[in-house]
Amino acid sequence: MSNLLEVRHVTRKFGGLTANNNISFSVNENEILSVIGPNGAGKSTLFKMISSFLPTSSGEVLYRGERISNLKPHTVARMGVVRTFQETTIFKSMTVRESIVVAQHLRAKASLAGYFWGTKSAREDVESFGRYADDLIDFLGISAIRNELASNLPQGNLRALGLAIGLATDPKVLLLDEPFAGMNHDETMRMVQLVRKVRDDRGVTVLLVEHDMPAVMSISDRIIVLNFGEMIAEGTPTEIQNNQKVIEAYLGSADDEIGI
Amino acid sequence: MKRRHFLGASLLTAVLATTTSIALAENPVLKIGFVGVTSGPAAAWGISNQRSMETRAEWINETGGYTIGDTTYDIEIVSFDDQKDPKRAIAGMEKMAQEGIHYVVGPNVDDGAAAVRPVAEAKGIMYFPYAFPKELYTAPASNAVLGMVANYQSGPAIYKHLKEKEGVNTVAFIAANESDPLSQRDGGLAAAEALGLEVVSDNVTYQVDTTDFTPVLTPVIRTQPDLLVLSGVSPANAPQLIRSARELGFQGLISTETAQDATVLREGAGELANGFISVGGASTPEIASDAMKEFVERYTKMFGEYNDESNTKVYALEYILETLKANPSAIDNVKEFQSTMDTFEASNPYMKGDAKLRYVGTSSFGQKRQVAVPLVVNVYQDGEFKTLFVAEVD
Amino acid sequence: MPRLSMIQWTGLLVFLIAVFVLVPAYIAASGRTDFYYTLTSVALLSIASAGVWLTFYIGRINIGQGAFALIGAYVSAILVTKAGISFWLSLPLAGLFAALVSVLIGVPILRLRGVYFAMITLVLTQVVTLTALALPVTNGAKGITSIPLPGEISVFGLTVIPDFAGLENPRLAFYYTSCALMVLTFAAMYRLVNSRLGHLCRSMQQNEELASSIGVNIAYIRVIVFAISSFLGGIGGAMFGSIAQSVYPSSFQVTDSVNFMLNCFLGGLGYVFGPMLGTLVLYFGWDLLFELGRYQLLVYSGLLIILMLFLPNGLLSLRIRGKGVAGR
Amino acid sequence: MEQILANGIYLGAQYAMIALGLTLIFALMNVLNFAHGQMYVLGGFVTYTFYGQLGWPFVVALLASCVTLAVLGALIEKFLFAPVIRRSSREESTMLLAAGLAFFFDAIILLVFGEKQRGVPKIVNGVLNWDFRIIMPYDRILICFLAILSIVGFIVFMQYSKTGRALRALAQDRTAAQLMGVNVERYSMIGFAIGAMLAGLVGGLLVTITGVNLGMGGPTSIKAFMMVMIGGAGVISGAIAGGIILGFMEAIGLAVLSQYGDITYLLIFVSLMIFLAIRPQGLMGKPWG
Repeated sequence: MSNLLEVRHVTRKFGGLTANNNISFSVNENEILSVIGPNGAGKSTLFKMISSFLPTSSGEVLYRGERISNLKPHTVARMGVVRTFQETTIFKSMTVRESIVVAQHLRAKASLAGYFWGTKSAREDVESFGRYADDLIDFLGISAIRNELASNLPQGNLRALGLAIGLATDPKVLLLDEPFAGMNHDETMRMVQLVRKVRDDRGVTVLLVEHDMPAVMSISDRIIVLNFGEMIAEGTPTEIQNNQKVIEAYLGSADDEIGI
Repeated sequence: MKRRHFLGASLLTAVLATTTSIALAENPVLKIGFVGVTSGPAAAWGISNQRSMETRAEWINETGGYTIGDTTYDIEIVSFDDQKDPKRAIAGMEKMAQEGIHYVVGPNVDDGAAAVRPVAEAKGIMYFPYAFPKELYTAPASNAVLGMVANYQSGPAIYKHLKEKEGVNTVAFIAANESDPLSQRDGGLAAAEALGLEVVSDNVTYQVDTTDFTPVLTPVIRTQPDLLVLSGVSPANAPQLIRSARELGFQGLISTETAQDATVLREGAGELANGFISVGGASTPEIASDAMKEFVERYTKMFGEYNDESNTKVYALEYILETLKANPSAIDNVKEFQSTMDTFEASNPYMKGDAKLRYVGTSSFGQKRQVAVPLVVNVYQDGEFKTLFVAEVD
Repeated sequence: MPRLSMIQWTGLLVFLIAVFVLVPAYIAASGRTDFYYTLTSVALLSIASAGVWLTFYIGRINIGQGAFALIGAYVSAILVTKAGISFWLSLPLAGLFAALVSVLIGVPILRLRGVYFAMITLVLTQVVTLTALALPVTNGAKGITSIPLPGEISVFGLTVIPDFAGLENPRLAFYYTSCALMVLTFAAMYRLVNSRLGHLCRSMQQNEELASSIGVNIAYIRVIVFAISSFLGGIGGAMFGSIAQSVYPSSFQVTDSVNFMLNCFLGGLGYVFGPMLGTLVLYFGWDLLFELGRYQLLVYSGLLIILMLFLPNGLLSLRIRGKGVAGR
Repeated sequence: MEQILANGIYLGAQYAMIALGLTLIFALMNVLNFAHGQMYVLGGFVTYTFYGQLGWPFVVALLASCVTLAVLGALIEKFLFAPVIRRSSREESTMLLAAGLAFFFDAIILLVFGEKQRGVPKIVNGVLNWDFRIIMPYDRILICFLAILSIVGFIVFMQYSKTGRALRALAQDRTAAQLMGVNVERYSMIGFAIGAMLAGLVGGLLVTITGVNLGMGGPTSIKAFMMVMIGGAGVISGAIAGGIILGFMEAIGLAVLSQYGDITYLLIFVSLMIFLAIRPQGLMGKPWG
């Protein structure tokens, strides 16, 4: 187990408001790590900084010792750190399979001009994209919606599509943004299985932001807790459940946030 | 649903098409073209053109047609709206060639006139643009005939008159930031300098769409010129420029070398426009013949309101027809027309006295490629133009 | 990489025959030679519109194509008249120069989306017009006139393209040239849209954030696409300059930029061939309504509104869904 | 200096009014109304007809302009924009419709009112001349005052009336407004009518000074777009700020750069482009509208 991803003293300010203050933690290879916290704790901001969708105000994020913060999202993705979005962020008028084919951009060997002229490597790429997309669809068990337009999919499937798009890039680290939000118990359990499978079968390290406590507790190897932009706890699910600071933080917030 | 609408539209189209081209009397038809701008911001230029042609054509047809050689023709005006777009102007000229037309009035602006030149020369069309670039009329260009007096011809005459009679010593120019006005400014500038006038301001320009001229004019007025020249000013901008200048306390003279409309000046600037000097055709009572009066009357009856700009623009059609009358073989041969131009002379029906229609331009272009519109310099006074002086161009 | 189906091959063949054989034959038979210029215009304007369509394809409303057309027209005119180089060489150079300018401008402005991008491109058209008026090399307000017609190209003494000035009917030559350029443009567009770049454009059009999360360098692709778009604008403008044999600051204006955009809307933003059809209908429609005289604009705009009301997704949306050319 | 200030305020006030209507329509329906300038021209011609031709009192003519445009705006929204927005897959399609409308209005104006520049008698005579430091005709001062008054009236209306609040809710978030029980269709129509009415009002006001002609529409629309962009699309205060800024830019630019005449506007446009490239949402707009 080595340090794959390292968050070092990361701070983000919006005007006078501090969304993240001096956050430091690391993610081990092949681990499932969750970031939790009440609404407005700064989870999303942290996520955006790790994937370089947002620059840090100070501090840095390292991946295998290389800085990945304050770059461009596509550069970070190229290095193998890929984020997913909540369900509204999809390619609306593409089918599931088309979306997955497009998402394999990083696996392409031919140049853009090569595709235009239809070179040999471009043709091979296209073929391999198709094969890989079909594999992925089978792997995720979503062959029933293979040719559905994304905009026609129900919520649960959208989450699977988001995961598929993320996986299509061949990531080393996958950042999942609230993968269980709005799901019922059965759907959540299926998704939990799927995320585990992604980690186990594909060796992807998973970092996720989530509200759903039971799911987080059952899936995570370790948990990071944020409150008001500060990191207040870090540990295994059991440690977190018994952490006095965490309980206080959650008790101080709205009822629906309490899931412990 | 869709189909029904389309049917409705095409039905409307058909009806309109038939009503606009009501069959004329049994005379053969001679088509004369017009390619110019009749919609959009500069519509006033082209519409005064088109309407004067239509008025004259209907007048001719009503009185039995126009006899050229042994044949009496009815005159039909074929108009094409180029939307002040040189690309459309080319299409318009092609359309004219298609209709078998050899004589076209227009376009109204420099870029359009330059763009149609290749078509006109290839298809044997004589055209009468209202654009001033000299290369349009100088050899090897052969088919364009300037339809009015260019500002580099009228400018010197006006400035000279004002210098001698009104004691003008300093002059300021202002122009819209557009091809035609800027070129006219440069022409006027050269003329003023040649006369020994002191030019105190010549680089202030305004956007064509300006609605408030006070900030534009302030620095110009500060130079206190004796004469303020509105180079190539459009009829829409003229009253506002005059009004702003006067309101800023400008006491000197204001002039332009383009044709204006008295009603527009009255409505837009009221008595502030008094003393404004512009160039016109021949509608001032001092020189307008009965034919001109009848023309104005007919125009007003047809279109509800006369446009003084048409004074100048009535001439092009008259020149075409008179020249054809002088040499009937030119009717479908512009080479004949061109050779007739050198010697052509007829009496000018629109002016009192013995004024002549003839082609000029030798000194400006080296060949006769300009109609001899009388250079009538008007001064606006209380809702109408009065003749300041009349001159000729050679 | 889609192969063309039998039906598509047939369609292409019919189109080529129509453009290069039937139309000239019809014109020769009917004597409507004015159609040459009108159709040449349609071809050239549709090339420029195709560029605009491409920027729509990455989700940008482009009202600045007139600027690049004007740049192209000037570059070609200046090269031909002042440097004395062949028009045929100046044509690609005009496109390349327009593309170069678009890269310089595109880097900062392509981050903008929606109406913001639309507005900045609208202003761009005016900037280029005013620059052309102010610069000495463009000859300011007086424009560049008397541009010679395209000369001949010969390879090993064999004339590939004849000297236009020596031709009996340069209009026909311009028609063939423009149509050939149009066919090339749209073939390339079709290919591009159905290749990986096209797929990436589509992904960006639908969601730029997601596209960048899967590793697409969206800034790069935006600039590439904008450059291609402006290249096409420059080519169209240069050809027009050569036909009119003159270029003025007003040769392409804001109105033209707006028209290019409207051509795309009318044809349909989801279809590669939309801009071609849109241009044909909008431009040719105006000419066909010429008979209406003073009612021309009224009927034209009325029809436009009715079309929009019933086919808001463009003329090509009449086609059966799913068979759209761009592969909706 | 004082003159520049006075010119700036006068220009700014009239520009702000033009931009207000445009931004309101944009905020409510995300429609970039290309026909806004034509609506303004139409307003001018209505006032011209009633005040200049028929000799009615100016205020009545001005009201007639407002009513005509409001009714027209409501009809256009209900029968044209609303159905097209419903049926179209991309909302930019309304741009074609708006452009078609602009052409259509141009055609109507040409057929009905003719091609000439029109003007009306001055409403007040005389020129204020403060020691040659500020020269400003009284009618401009009056119109400027009326314009500011209308802007204030509009803001008060949007802040405190029930309709105004509903419109603001709608502008902020269509779906949320619908959930809150705002009748979205009805208020879209009202909003469009008010936007058109503002165009008619400013057209009627300005006809007394600048006159009116059919060519003013397109350029006016473009200027209004620019102001809206400076301030931030769809933001009322932004439109006012944008109008005033553009007014001052013109007043200052023309005064300072007059000897370089040809490039004043070039500079204004270029600086506008640079400004937008750096701050795309304008002064007060939400990022990405």
